Amino acid sequence: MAKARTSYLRTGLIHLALISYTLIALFPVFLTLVNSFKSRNAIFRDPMAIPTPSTFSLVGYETVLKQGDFFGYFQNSMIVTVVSIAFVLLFGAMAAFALSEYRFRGNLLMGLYLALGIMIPIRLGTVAILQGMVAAGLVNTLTALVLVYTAQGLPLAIFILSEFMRTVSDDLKNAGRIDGLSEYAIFFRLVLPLVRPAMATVAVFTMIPIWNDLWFPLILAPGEATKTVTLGAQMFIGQFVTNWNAVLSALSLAILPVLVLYVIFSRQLIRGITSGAVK
Amino acid sequence: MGSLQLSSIRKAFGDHEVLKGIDLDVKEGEFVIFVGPSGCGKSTLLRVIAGLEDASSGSIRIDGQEVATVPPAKRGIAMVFQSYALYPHLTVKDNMGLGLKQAGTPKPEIEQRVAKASSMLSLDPYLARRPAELSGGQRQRVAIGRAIVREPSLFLFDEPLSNLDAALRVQTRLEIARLHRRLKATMIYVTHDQVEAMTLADKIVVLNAGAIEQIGSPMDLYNKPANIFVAGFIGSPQMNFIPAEKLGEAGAQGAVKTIGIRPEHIALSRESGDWKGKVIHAEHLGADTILYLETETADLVTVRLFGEHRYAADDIVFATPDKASIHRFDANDRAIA
Amino acid sequence: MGSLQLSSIRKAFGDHEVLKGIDLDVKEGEFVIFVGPSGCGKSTLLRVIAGLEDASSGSIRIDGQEVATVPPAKRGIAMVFQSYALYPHLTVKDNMGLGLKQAGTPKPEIEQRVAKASSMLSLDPYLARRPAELSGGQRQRVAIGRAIVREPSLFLFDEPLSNLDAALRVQTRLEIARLHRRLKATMIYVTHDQVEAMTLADKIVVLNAGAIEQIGSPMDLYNKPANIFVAGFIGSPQMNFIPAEKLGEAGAQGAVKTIGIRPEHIALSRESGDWKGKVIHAEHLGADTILYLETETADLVTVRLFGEHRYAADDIVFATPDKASIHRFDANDRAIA
Amino acid sequence: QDASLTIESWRNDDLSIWQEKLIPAFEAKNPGIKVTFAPMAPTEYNSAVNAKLEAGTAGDLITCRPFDLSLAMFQKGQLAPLNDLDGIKNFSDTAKSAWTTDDGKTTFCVPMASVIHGFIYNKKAFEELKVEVPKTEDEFFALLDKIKADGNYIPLAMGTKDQWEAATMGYYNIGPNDWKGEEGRKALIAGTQKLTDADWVEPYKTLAKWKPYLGDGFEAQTYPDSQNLFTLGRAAIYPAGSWEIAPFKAQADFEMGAFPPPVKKAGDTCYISDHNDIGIGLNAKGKNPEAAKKFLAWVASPEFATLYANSLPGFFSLNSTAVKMEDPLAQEFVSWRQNCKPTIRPSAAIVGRGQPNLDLEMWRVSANVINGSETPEQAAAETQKGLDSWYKPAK
Amino acid sequence: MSDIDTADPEIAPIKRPARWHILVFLAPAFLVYTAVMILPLIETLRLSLYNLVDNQTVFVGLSNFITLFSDPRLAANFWNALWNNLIFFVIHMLVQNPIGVALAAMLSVPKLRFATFYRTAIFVPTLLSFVIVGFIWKLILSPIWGIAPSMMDLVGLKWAFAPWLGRPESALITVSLISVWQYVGIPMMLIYAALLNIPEEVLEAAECDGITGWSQFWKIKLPLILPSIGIISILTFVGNFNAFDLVYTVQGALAGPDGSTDILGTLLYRTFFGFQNQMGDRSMGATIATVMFLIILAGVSLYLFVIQRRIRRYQF
Ligand SMILES: Nc1ncnc2c1ncn2[C@@H]1O[C@H](COP(=O)(O)OP(=O)(O)OP(=O)(O)O)[C@@H](O)[C@H]1O
Ligand SMILES: Nc1ncnc2c1ncn2[C@@H]1O[C@H](COP(=O)(O)OP(=O)(O)OP(=O)(O)O)[C@@H](O)[C@H]1O
Ligand SMILES: [Mg+2]
Ligand SMILES: [Mg+2]
Repeated sequence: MAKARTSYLRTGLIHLALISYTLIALFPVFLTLVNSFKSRNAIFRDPMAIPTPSTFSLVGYETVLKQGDFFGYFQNSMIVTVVSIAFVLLFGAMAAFALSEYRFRGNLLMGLYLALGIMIPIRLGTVAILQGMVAAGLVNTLTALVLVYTAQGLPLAIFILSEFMRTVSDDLKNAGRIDGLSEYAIFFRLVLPLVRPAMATVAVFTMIPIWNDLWFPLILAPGEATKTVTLGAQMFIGQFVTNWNAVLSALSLAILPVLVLYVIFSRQLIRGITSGAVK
Repeated sequence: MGSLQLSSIRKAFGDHEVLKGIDLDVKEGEFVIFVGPSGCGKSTLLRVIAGLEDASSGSIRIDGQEVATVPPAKRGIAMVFQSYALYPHLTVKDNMGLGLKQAGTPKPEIEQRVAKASSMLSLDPYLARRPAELSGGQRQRVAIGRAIVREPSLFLFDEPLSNLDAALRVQTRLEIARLHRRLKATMIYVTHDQVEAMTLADKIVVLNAGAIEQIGSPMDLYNKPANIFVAGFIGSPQMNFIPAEKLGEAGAQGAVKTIGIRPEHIALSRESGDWKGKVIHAEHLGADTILYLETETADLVTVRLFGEHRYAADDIVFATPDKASIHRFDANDRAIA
Repeated sequence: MGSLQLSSIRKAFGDHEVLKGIDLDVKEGEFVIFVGPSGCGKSTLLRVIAGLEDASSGSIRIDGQEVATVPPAKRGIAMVFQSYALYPHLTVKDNMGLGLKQAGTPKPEIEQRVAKASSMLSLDPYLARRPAELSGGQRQRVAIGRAIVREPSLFLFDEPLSNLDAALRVQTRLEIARLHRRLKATMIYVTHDQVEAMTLADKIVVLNAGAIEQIGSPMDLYNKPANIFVAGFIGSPQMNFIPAEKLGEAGAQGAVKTIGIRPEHIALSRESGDWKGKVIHAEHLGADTILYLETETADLVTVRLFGEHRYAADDIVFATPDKASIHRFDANDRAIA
Repeated sequence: QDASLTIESWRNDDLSIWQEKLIPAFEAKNPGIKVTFAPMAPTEYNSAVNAKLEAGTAGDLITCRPFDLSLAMFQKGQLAPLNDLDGIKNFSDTAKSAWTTDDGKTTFCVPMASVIHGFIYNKKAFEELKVEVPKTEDEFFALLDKIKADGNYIPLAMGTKDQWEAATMGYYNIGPNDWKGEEGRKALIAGTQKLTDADWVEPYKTLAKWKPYLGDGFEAQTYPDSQNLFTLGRAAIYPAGSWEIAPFKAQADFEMGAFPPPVKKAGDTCYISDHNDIGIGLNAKGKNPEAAKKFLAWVASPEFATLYANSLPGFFSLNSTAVKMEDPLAQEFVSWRQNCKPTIRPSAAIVGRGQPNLDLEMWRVSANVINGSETPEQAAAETQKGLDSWYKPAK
Repeated sequence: MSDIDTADPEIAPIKRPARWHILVFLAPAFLVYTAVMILPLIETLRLSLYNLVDNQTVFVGLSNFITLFSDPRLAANFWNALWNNLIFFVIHMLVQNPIGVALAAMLSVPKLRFATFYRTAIFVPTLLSFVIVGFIWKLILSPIWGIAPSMMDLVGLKWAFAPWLGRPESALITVSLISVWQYVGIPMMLIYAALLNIPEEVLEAAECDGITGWSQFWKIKLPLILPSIGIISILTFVGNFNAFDLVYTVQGALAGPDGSTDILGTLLYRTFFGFQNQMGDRSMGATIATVMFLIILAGVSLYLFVIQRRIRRYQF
């Protein structure tokens, strides 16, 4: 922004604060990455050291890549995550729009009903879910996971999105109505693009628990063909011995795709600014 | 297509009544202009007609059909919002084309209609920009363009030209007049600009505090205002009002309480005239000169002269009202014919 | 307090140059009005002066001091935005008082100043409302109120009256003039309203496409426009421009390429005159009558007559320009003295 | 026809052994049966398998935790009885006790392995310090003092953060000497002894004395930390379970030895904790019961015992047929069976099936005792109180 | 759901035609959510009214609840977990949310360089799996491997180091702070998105009014993002009272030392799914889950029906 509106001191302080926090945020991550390239002894002898030729070791990564079809797992995780996010965003935004835009009897109750899901961990319903999936013949399919994650992500998505949709100007939606846009068109063409920052945020929030979830893949789709990365990585967590090299490597690898997804989504967030509302 | 009947429309926000029973009959193809002080309910009335706001009571008929339950999109209207309400995420072109696209108009036709509107509104260089990158006047033109590309049978304009410069305003005004003639569409138009109101309207509706004061053709309102409010509201500078008793003989006719005389109906002379006064302020507009006089008989009087005149503050002058142009009002502020 | 010097201010958005080297000198206490076509850069220039936008190059001095790196808050300015930019979460009263509160003004004084501004702008009934519950004109008045309560030494007004009705506009205009006199503050004011420009300004700056066309007092601009652009821009209806060669003797003087004559400087008669023509459109405004003539010698000519006249379309009339009021322009569109 | 079997297990650690050694050996003999070993993280195992069993998607073969957890599965009809399985007679009653109903009539899992507690030490360190393996408690503490005085090694590698170390490697490890193994355990079940009796409090008192010999910040020391401290050569003695043998061998670059829990006085009978730990059972609703039974019969065979015990030194076969083990450290552990009386963990059977869970209570209080936040008497009283709240010993 | 296509009579006296679109907008979410989430959960919560007697599930009414609150051990565990959970929540509200808001406010400073980098970096912890977070923080805070002690040594604070995770006094705070570290990204993102929504011109008006920097934040931005602050508070509340994984990975299922980090989530999981040799007790688990659900529901209802209605929203 304008030179006139930024003071070097203030900008300096802001950078200082942000850099400090970035260090706090990244240091442990840095440790994880660094150690994933070291031999086990080196990890525990001097966890802070950068890998040297003598301590450098790819044994973790080798183990990971050797053990099972890791790229297949990636693919599964990716499919499940992306498809679930898509459904959560679409269905969630639709429901949020209905709740925030229209006044109808039971609106508040419907809102509360749709929010119940964030109050009880879905894990508790495992047995019934599994039985349902068995009945539907969906065990060991990615569809089962997508369904569960969609249901799991919806309450939060609706909760957040409806709040943001309330800030979309009525005049704008009205202009659309006068332009002959149907309610659907208003939703898809006007409201959705305008709440893009919120959609990106929701996408990110939805993505994390899905990507990192271990439980439902274990229960619903443990088969080799449907294994996800996290499930694949946890096979290195043993009863008495944990193969930390492999766990660190697998999970370091698993950060990458989420990071990419995150960057993609947060781009959307930025694009949201450039179309800031007018008047 | 495009006739409109309002009967006893009322609208309240909470317990604040904004429209207090509006009855209005707009014929097909008529150009009706709403004027009235800020906050009198003009925008609200437009919004009620558009279906964006539910009237608290009363009925609205478009083409003879009750539309209370018809959604805005189905009322066959186009509206220009006072706040523009442009789609911030769409380019100027898409802002204008969205309605057509939605209606399934073929692409080439959309292109062509948008192109026509944009050249008419001098928006060609901005077609690819988003609203945030436009100046106030440009935004306003986009809002007008969005309404006119759809060529519906009923247009609602809420102060569409308020941010335009004089030249563009004249030009756009003429375009709107031409559009009106060409489409034979009914137009309802809110404005604060007297020239717009006088030149465009078939019928002017003067609103005050949520009620209609008078409906009439521009010249009717100018020449035969129904009451002091309308007399004062139409015409700029405002009509001079003088308590009848002050004028003695001239005003002493029966029920007459107030005498009104427009600034342009007063002749001025340095030598002699009815009212002697002192110039307290002079505005030189080039084409006109407006003088504010302190007179003995009639208090403060505004006089409008054609062209440039050398009067200056503190000059002593004589003002003579044109007898034929005097308006008379009774104790209820009503005009006496 | 409140003098302003701009020298060669340039501003580009991307590679679109919006201000192309603006030089301007505003003395303490002056009332300067920017006029110019929509999109010519008026708002941008105000924003640059306010410090909301950085100039790409050039220098801005307020009270002789370079302010390029001074934040808006420290420039001692108040600004009225074209889009109002009210704080949506605050009541009208708090919208107006927030700046004072921030500056640590004692409460009773805030109360009093806000009360004064609000009564001056007829906002009293709305003090407890929030912007969303106001009409367009009410919002605009709040925006003005917010600026004036702070009584800074430099005011920036961006079309502050565009949404007000005629009466309120006159009233607010007078209030602003009074404020100007009382505070001796410098005011920079953007408007599209010729009357405002002519009555308020000490100095009018005519902008066109990011450059200054002419700076001068209102009557200077009206009587001695520097070029065709200014001549055409100031005055409504626009000046008539007639190619010199069409007029033969009258125009055949040396370098004269174009002849300009204002509509109000043409006399009309049914019997005889210089140019014979046919009325193609007549606008009856009550106080004025505007006629559009198709003449043989001078093409389309606009004539403005004082008061009501019975001319109607297709009447044959004779127009006679007032020789003394003729403007002459050379091949570069510059006025010839 | 082809049948494919899935083994549900918590033994992620053993994945490669199953894939590379055990399964090929079985499949070579049983063409047409394909076996998949599907381990998961041990913390998830119980709940995941339960859910799957209930919904009917669990594998044919279920790895059995010892005692009550599996018993509950059997009682719910999720595990099939295996009394008539070929080879089940290869196991002694003691071996089967962890997977047999209380009345001793029905066995529902094939025992696979047991684990023995003791102490593993760093031979190099002992040589450096010129110390001997302790026989009695006094010697043990003298030894710890000496190591501590030397300062080069942490005397004992154990932390209390994960709690179970404190109980499993501490209380269960040294306790049998005090409560006299099975004798005390059975008396507890019978109600003739209480956890507040001196025999049961004594081990806590001993544990409380360990504190000074643990590493700095042992309160936050996790189990892997302890393992690493020892294998990286920073600690001299590791209170261990025999399962550590294989990983320690892989990780430590020094020689290791082992000694059983020292007795109070020279000449006392020694007791060791020799705990049945892993079995394998048949999913009662499995899809290929025949093939699965074949597999179980093979698991019960001496062939499997040898293969398994040698691939996983430290998991000792429960098969009656003696198994020849190659690993010296494993042999060392197993050799204690000859002089000392084995016993299982006191909290495992019968007294471990109520709420609060005695095992978890013992974890907690053992950690507290070492941390010093509870006295041995308080610890014992708490556990007894918990037990009393639900356990009414048959008279 | 049949009532949703009629307008509220108070608002529109005129009978509108059925608004089917509302149904269409709600249906997909409603169906998936009900079928996959609500029904299974109801099925589970129902268990709280049943108990296992001789391997038979029998209806026992509210007796499980009575047991939960009357059994001294269960009740003690429950109150301990609830209390710890409150502390956990308070720490998040006092540390996580203010930091998140502050970070968002700084990041939204216009034209800040490297803003994308900062934002991504600060969000990375949130992307990590619990396994890593647990491992790495245990490693860092471990007195044995020396990362924290030696780093504190650098700033002369070594004396202040203690095995925090192992001490009952400090373990809960430490775990809470780790959780804060992991989750700061969430309030940050939400607030950031909300800040982007504020029209530039309003902020410019504030600049001119002399309301800059901090006071601009307090007086203009904060009131305008209040609904989002409400959301993050309620999300924090819900998230904290459901939290489980982090404690589980850092402190184990027993949430030691001596139950000092036991929160409702860990208590529930231990009870419901069992742990080690303790068998899962579905009925008691469901009972605890129901109580938790009621606590959270009370909080959310308070928010929805009281707070959310008081918070004003502004359209931009
Ligand atoms: N953010 C922006 N990005 C790109 N172009 C811009 C931006 N803001 C303004 N412009 C362009 O700069 C030019 C000048 O804009 P400005 O707002 O100064 O015009 P103006 O003279 O105030 O017009 P009006 O009278 O219509 O308000 C316009 O052509 C406009 O489209
Ligand atoms: N949402 C609302 N809540 C409460 N009062 C409102 C609301 N909208 C408008 N009003 C009030 O209703 C009255 C009429 O508003 P309206 O916008 O129709 O005025 P207007 O005639 O268009 O004025 P202007 O010429 O200033 O635009 C105003 O006094 C306004 O304050
Ligand atoms: Mg209005
Ligand atoms: Mg502008």
